Amino acid sequence: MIGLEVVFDVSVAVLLVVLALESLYTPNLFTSIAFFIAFGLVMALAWVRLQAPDLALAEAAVGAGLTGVLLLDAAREIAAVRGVERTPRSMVRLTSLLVAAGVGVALVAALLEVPPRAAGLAEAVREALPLTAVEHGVTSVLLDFRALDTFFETAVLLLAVITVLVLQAHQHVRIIPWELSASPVLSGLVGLLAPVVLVFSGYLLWAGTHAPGGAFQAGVLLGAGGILLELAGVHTVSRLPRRALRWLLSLGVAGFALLSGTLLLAGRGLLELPGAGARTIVIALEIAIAVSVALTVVSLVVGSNLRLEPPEQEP
Amino acid sequence: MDTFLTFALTGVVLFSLGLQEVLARPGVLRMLIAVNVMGSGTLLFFVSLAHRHADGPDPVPHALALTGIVVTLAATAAGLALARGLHRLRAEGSGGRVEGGRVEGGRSQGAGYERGRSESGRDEQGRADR
Amino acid sequence: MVLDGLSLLAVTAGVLFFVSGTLGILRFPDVFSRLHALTKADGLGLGLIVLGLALQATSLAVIGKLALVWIVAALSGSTACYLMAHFELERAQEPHDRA
Amino acid sequence: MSAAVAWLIWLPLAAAVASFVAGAGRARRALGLAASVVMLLPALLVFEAVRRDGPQRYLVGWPAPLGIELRADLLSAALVLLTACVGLLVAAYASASLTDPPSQHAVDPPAAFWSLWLLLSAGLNALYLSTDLFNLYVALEMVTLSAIGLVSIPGTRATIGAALVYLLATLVGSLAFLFGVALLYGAHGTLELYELGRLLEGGPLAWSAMGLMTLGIMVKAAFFPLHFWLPDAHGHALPAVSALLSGLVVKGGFYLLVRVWFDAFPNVLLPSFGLALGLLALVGIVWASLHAVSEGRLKRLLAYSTVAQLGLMLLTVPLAIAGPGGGVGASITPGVEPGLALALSHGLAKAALFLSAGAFIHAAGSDALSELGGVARRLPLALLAFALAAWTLLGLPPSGGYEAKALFEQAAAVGPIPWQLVVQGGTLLTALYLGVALRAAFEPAAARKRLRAVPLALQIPPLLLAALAVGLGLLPLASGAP
Repeated sequence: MIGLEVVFDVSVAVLLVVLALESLYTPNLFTSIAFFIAFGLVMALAWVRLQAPDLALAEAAVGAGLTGVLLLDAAREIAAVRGVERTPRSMVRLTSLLVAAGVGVALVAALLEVPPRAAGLAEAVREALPLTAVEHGVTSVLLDFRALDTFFETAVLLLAVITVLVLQAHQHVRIIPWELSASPVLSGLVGLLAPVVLVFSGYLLWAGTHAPGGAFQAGVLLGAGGILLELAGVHTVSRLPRRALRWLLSLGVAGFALLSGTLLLAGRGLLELPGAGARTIVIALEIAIAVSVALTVVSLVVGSNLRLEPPEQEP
Repeated sequence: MDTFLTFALTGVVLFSLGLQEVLARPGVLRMLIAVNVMGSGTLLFFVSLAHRHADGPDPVPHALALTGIVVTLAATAAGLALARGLHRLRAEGSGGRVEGGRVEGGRSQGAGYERGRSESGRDEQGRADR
Repeated sequence: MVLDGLSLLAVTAGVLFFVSGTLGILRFPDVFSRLHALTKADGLGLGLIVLGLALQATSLAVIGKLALVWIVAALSGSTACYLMAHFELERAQEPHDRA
Repeated sequence: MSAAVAWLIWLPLAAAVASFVAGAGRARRALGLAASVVMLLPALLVFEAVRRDGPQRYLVGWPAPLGIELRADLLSAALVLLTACVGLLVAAYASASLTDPPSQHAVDPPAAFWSLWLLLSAGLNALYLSTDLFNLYVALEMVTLSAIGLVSIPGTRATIGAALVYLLATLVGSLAFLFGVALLYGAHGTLELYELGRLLEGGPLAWSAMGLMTLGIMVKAAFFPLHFWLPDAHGHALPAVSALLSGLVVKGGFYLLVRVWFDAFPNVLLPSFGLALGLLALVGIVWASLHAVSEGRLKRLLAYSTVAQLGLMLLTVPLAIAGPGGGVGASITPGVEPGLALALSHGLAKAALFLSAGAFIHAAGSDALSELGGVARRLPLALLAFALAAWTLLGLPPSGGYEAKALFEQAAAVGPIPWQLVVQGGTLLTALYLGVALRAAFEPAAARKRLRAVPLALQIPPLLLAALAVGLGLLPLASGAP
């Protein structure tokens, strides 16, 4: 029955390429975004085929969901007015085709040289796993072996939010006015879903230590719940006082800074987790990251300076 | 044609497709879509490398791809905010009053934020604040 | 063996409903009928597939999770359908201001 | 001693969070300034440690293949010190020039400067110290996104447009870099730079990985011909931001190219690659210098000058390839000294030029060269800074630039191609466009033109930077081989 798996893989691969082609080459922008969202979902399927459930969770929530929402909202504001699509001149399209084809051929040649049977760092991780605080390979790599990557990643998220908030302060980015009147059906659904989202993201966070899941997936899910609430007119994030919002947004980086600061003072490496209590540290760190990711997600999509009350003076 | 080769090739194809569309310089939104397709292709290639061993995949590329997804999201979100900002400025520049956004005085025309700039509003505020 | 046959049957039926939903989108003239076709067919299709998988499930927890997947999908699907229909109804009445 | 390496990364990140969260604008400014001052200490400690007893290694957590290691050799320690020095003085200038309007938004644009600057310096330090390729990719993203945030602070149509072009270009660049990293991981199962250097041999995989990574770095460092986004980004941003971008961010790209070419692909490097890069640099120098001469606005002139000076810096690559190879453990990649000397002197000088340009624009109210008349008499200190910095870029005797030129002479004498002629030509062109700028400043002020007074606090930092640039020549960097 091996043939069936290959058939499934090849069909997912072909579907991915077809959706990418559709998304890149349809004239209408909204159709292009719709195909991009479908592409994101099939991408999640590809991650499942590659036995990477963590990535499938993240891809479905981030790749298809969040990026799709951001694109649709930007397209609604930009394309609606301009409408006409600037079709690139044929000369430019030809040269770009040649360059891309050249790169593609070079990469295929390189791919043929990649050894088909190699374990990479799989054994090294498996041997060192018992020494870490978590049992799940991906989470141990993210928060123990390569914790510096994740530290920088939370800083990158903070940077994105700062840039977006600076633009919102200029009133350049009109916050989505959500003409949607909070219809009873929507608030009914949100009323039902909010607790489920909360419990499920808590579960995802906890499961991260021994099964697929973890801080980022839980954070994005929590963020999606936050967006749903904002949509239904329950303004949670946009009503936060500015100082509290800034605290929560930078919680991920602050958590890492606090942890690594104490480790350095204790004479250990920058992110060399201590043997005892490492598990609680990792869980605390994951909660901090999840909260900051959730707030970042909501701020990126809904925007946080929907000042309903007059701007209060900072102390 | 095992799983590794199938998805590695798809990664290469997606990367080249995205690169081709970016170099063709369509509108900003399409370029961001193309960049996301490129990113997905790159990460797909990276993770397919983890699947070349009989007993279980190598978790390192999975963790790196997760970081890659989050970094691509951050960059795309910043890009989209900039694109919307540029669009509104163009709309404002061409005289179209912007409904909804609070446009006070010369503020959104680009306050240089430098103390004592020529805009009158800026000077008092700066001096009052010292 | 009987279980495998049953779940195979359920899953194929589910897939058939999905296909009919997609056909509905392609063939039907306006937004409302498309929404109708899509939500009904996909909701039921997913239910059948979940049923088929539940038969193969080893533990009760898996069945519980599958049921949760189905309920949430059906709920959000129908809400989205309602919102789109509601928005379309409003938009259809007032003249088109934007392209 | 090597713990100082860790403080170099921890300090800016912790300070960035503190200044982001701080309430009042003044508190943010104070935190930003304090952090920039304190950053000097670990930078000096690391530089001293490297100069005294060779490269420093530091384990962040787990050892190499699994974990991430930091390594500071002379090249990275010198550039980290440059980042700290230029950063401190630019921070001093920014705290004097940026206003603190009462906070009305989640993030008020001028207050964002501080957390963005600190995150930029954290990214740069990580870029200079990390030996893990994927970690370098994330550090590159940190540097790029903070630079884009800094450019878009004023919120004018020009800055946001420039930031958008900057983002799109560098996004493609970082994905190309990431694909190269993926190829290398696929081939050898490790991401550690020096380990890969030992394992990698020539072949389609190594060449395409090197090609992709080089393309990515060239876009991010604005090497000719992929520099199209730089003139707008550096030309329209706030003077303090342009000083940071031209002085520091551009050096990160140069450093990464040198590190990847000489430490990750030593056995893959062919002299023809160096020749190709040298020719590109040559065309770039001429092209950018001509643009600079014909440029009507001061900051864009300086931005094009950055592209030209980058071309000069790149000339060290063909020289190093042709030059005598050194042992792997050498405290600095052999043959790179000329490029490093030029990078340091250009970093200090260009930051001084942009800050003094900021003082000029502050007085004249506009960036156009035609409007700068009479500035020379009103702002003697700023003009002195501008002149001293120009003195360094021209490589006249006592300055750091002179040291760099001397090193280029020594290296080129050995190699087959007379690259030092290109260096001299480049310097001549530099004289041309800096002359254009100076002449505009010495023009008699137009009758009705009223120049605004410029506080001393805006003139001191550029003067100090220019003095440092000239003082660099006195250090034994050139003469004694480290």
